[in-house]
Amino acid sequence: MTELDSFLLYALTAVILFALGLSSLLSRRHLLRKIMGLNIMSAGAFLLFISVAHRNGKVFADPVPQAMVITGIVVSISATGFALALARRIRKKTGLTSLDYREEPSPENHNRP
Amino acid sequence: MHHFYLLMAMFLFLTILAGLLRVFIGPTKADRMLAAQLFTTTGTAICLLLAEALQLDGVRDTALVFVILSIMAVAAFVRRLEPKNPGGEP
Amino acid sequence: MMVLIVIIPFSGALICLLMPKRMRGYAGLAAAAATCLTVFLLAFIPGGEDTFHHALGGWGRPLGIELQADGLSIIFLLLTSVTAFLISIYAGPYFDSPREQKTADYHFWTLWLLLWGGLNALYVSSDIFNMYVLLELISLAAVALTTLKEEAEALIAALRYLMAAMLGSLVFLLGVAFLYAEYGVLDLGGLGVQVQTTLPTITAFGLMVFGMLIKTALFPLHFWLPAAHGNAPAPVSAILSALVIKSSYFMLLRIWFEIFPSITTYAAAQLLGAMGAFAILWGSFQAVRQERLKLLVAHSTVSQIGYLFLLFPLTIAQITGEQGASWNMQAWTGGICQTVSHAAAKAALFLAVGNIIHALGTDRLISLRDIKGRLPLSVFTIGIAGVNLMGLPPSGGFVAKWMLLNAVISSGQWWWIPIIVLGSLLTAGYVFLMLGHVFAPSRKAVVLQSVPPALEISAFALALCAIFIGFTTSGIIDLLQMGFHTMPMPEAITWRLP
Amino acid sequence: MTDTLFDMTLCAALILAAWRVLHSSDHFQAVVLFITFGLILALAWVRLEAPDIAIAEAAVGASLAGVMLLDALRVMRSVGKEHEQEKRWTSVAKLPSFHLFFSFATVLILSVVLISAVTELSDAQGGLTDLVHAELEGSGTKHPVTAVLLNFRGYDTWIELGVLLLAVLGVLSIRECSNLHSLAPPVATTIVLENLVRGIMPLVLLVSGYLLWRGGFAPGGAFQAGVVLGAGCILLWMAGHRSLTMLHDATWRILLILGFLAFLALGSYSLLSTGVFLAYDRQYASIQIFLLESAATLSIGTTLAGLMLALQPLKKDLPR
Amino acid sequence: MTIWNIFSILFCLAGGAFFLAGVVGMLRFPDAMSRLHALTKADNLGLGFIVVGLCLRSLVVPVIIKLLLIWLTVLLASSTACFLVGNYILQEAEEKPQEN
Repeated sequence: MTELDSFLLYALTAVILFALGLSSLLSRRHLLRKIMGLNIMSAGAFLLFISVAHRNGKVFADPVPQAMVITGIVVSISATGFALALARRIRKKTGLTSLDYREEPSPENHNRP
Repeated sequence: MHHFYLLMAMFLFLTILAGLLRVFIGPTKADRMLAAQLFTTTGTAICLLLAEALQLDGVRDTALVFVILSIMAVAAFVRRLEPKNPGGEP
Repeated sequence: MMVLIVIIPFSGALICLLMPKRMRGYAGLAAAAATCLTVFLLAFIPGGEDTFHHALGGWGRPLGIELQADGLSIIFLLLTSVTAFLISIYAGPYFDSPREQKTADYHFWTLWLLLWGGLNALYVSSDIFNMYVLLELISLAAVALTTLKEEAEALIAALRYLMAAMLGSLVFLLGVAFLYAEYGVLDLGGLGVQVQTTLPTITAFGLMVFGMLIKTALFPLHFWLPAAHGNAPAPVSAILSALVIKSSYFMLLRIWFEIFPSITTYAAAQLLGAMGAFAILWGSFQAVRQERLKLLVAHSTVSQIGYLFLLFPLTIAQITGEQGASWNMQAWTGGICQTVSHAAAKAALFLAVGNIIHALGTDRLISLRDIKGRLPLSVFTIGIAGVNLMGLPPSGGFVAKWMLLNAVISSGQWWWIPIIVLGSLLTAGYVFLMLGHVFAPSRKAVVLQSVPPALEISAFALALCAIFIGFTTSGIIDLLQMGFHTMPMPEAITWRLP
Repeated sequence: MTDTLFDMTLCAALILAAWRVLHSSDHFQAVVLFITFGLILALAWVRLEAPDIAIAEAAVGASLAGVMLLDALRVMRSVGKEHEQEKRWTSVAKLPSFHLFFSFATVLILSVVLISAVTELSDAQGGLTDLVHAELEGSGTKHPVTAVLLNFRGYDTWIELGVLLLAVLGVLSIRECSNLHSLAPPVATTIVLENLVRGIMPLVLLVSGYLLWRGGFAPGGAFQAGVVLGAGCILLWMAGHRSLTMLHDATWRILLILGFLAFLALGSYSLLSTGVFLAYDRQYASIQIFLLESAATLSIGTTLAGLMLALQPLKKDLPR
Repeated sequence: MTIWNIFSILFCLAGGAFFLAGVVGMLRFPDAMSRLHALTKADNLGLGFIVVGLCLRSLVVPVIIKLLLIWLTVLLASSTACFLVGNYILQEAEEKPQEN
């Protein structure tokens, strides 16, 4: 087996991970599962970058995608942290763990700005 | 020698795959957490073997980071049992 | 010079973070004024060769990142700075008022200046990964601003917004990965020259466009927008609707006309146009049915975004021989005028609605009658902004729709005509719905809270700007003729004035 | 042959873990699998010869994200807690089936397109590798990834530190208190964990410094060091150590912005002296990069710790 | 192939055997407490043998120091983790005896 095949293998895995994450984001209701889905999507995108880096590299994998992925990991963890904080706050305020909800009409609700 | 260490790493990796079964079937949370703890150690060993097989020194640092932070997940896990915080969620 | 438009707002953000609470407003306003001034200096003071080009760190592309500004960047920079400055003037007294005292404590100014810096940086960026990071910056700042309102509705809307924005960025990032895999460069110029019609390239194109469509909230991907824009504090709604949406639209223009001009097709452009058409109708239809003023305005955004997408079909002719036709310029002018005038008008509308909420304590349409002829300036602002959205002369909205109609007629794509006309009629419907409630006889005596004059004046100034844009069309055309920066102009967008 | 076999096992494991993360019925199981997924991903980075990313992933994917998720799950699962408002929100029991059908179809089409696009990717060795290596000499660092992160694309790194700052400000703006000063002291835990952390904390700091120093010539650098530092801070807090809650508000703020500010200051300095933003003096490049990296490390560490700590109870919530 | 290499291979194989034992125990033992026991074997001995094997292979002082440091940390961290989980299991059993 050649080097190309390992590139193809990882690149295929990458897009499959991306699709799996997307399916979870779209079809799971619980917020934590959605956030995990987003994380797996980003893992897929990063894996595609690094498989390309590995393909491009001779002695050492291409540093530019590596730098981009490191940037991406940090961006992704900060967005995850923020999303989790929002989810927890929503849980605390409304008792909801998903964004699919019905709002019961209440008299107080009519005067809400 | 390259192949021996790689095969060894792969063998350990297969033990992780087998261990995943424990995570799937549980039944208790503690079981699942224990399996994850075992994976961390196995992952460390794989990193060390791969560092040797691929001749990448930086990978040993990965193993080092794995082990010093391995306690975190467990520590977060057992926090569940503590007396409830008086204020609860902020 | 060019880096300053990024450095100044970012420095202002840090200063605001370190300041004691009561000083933050002044510091933020000063930073806003400085940013606005810098953008004007950049745009109007003639400079040397390097005015509109800056290789960061001294490394040129493809290794480093370059900042470059073209006519399109200048338009978006000016639009952002004028709107943003007026919103900043509004935000100061708004967050000082007792009703919003709690939120004033939070980091509005830091978040806002970081967002503004991110917008400026995006408009001069010429590197697709840099654009990804900036988009994340903009999204996170926008979501954080939405959460300044502590109500559950706002939080839920913010989380939905965050997820949609992250999804958009990730899809965009995957497109970047495909492009790097295929061509090994990240700068717009290098990509534009190299791009060929291969499956991975087309996939990258689709992914990047789709990601930006989610962020621009084009129908049917607008699911997150009305709640987010409708539940944020007034200045934040204005920022989101007027500016943040435009940034991803700007990205679409960049992607469409600079990276992939060789693989955009008639069919793809028609598809975008059709989505725009549905957005126009669906958004205005929903707006007419709303009971809350802010939600009405938010749905109006969904609909007005639709007009922006008519630009895409109108710049690509069915027969390839006709490319570079004369209506291109009209379509461009129309699209850009729509962007600019919508930004000003929508910001004015959200701010005026903010004034009404401030006075009344509610934004239910039915309660509007209780303002009883007070707040004349705010009501007048709503009227002017409404004129703009409907596209009545004399206003930027009129020029935009007129130009689009012209382009539609001369390109022979007649099927857009009923959409534009019907959209304008529906817009008239919801504008008169608002105004009708204002002038209806009041039900009861309500004690109105007094509205600081700065709030009313800044909203009114924005509405005047929207009118004024109608008279600056020639300036916009001049700027557009500077063309795109990174490459010789492709066939599809070489235009001449008729 | 061995390599390919290893690759295939790794890829299969990644997909299996991801699939189970997303489609298992039990949330706790999903979180544990997510941690495992992070671990396998780190091994994949090792295999793809990207140790820099492996280090970051080991700290982020396998530890930090796991801790955040476990903590969130603990809060979001607990039933019977009082809500702040009256209960007027009800979760819908099930998603409408057309929604499921629609998402299934979307994912299916997308996968087909992506898979066929990937198989069409050329195997040509392109990319910017050669260019990076050609310019490495004058970049002030010997490690290509650090050179890209801090020098060639330092602008991205600057913006990205801004994203981190924004995330923590965002978290602060949704709680009841806009600074990190007013945290309640952590709950005491067992003496065993305390002792372990007492022993391991110096090691964490050592490793963080070591990674920062290594970044100049080998895998490592500000990000890895910062992430390890942040994880260490969280560990310290989880073990019931009070030091973090006693930091002064101003200290928190300065630590949070330090990295972003350092880039800004250096960039402005070079803008004034040479007219180019974020350009390094040739002879001092390595020391300038090291200073930037140190500041970034502190900021990243504080931010990640802050993202977690900001979610914890406030001082004023405690009974007097 | 030197004598060091042969020893290295032997030690690594021994380590692998312990990991195998650990995972078999993890799968076959009846309850969480006994699985805990299996885990400690793999952690301490399995990794220990592999570390020794790799030390014999590399014979470079900094690498050996790093490897030993890793092993020592694992010893500490893993025993603490097991204590915490064991404690958790006991408390859980006290609180809800009916739950498995």
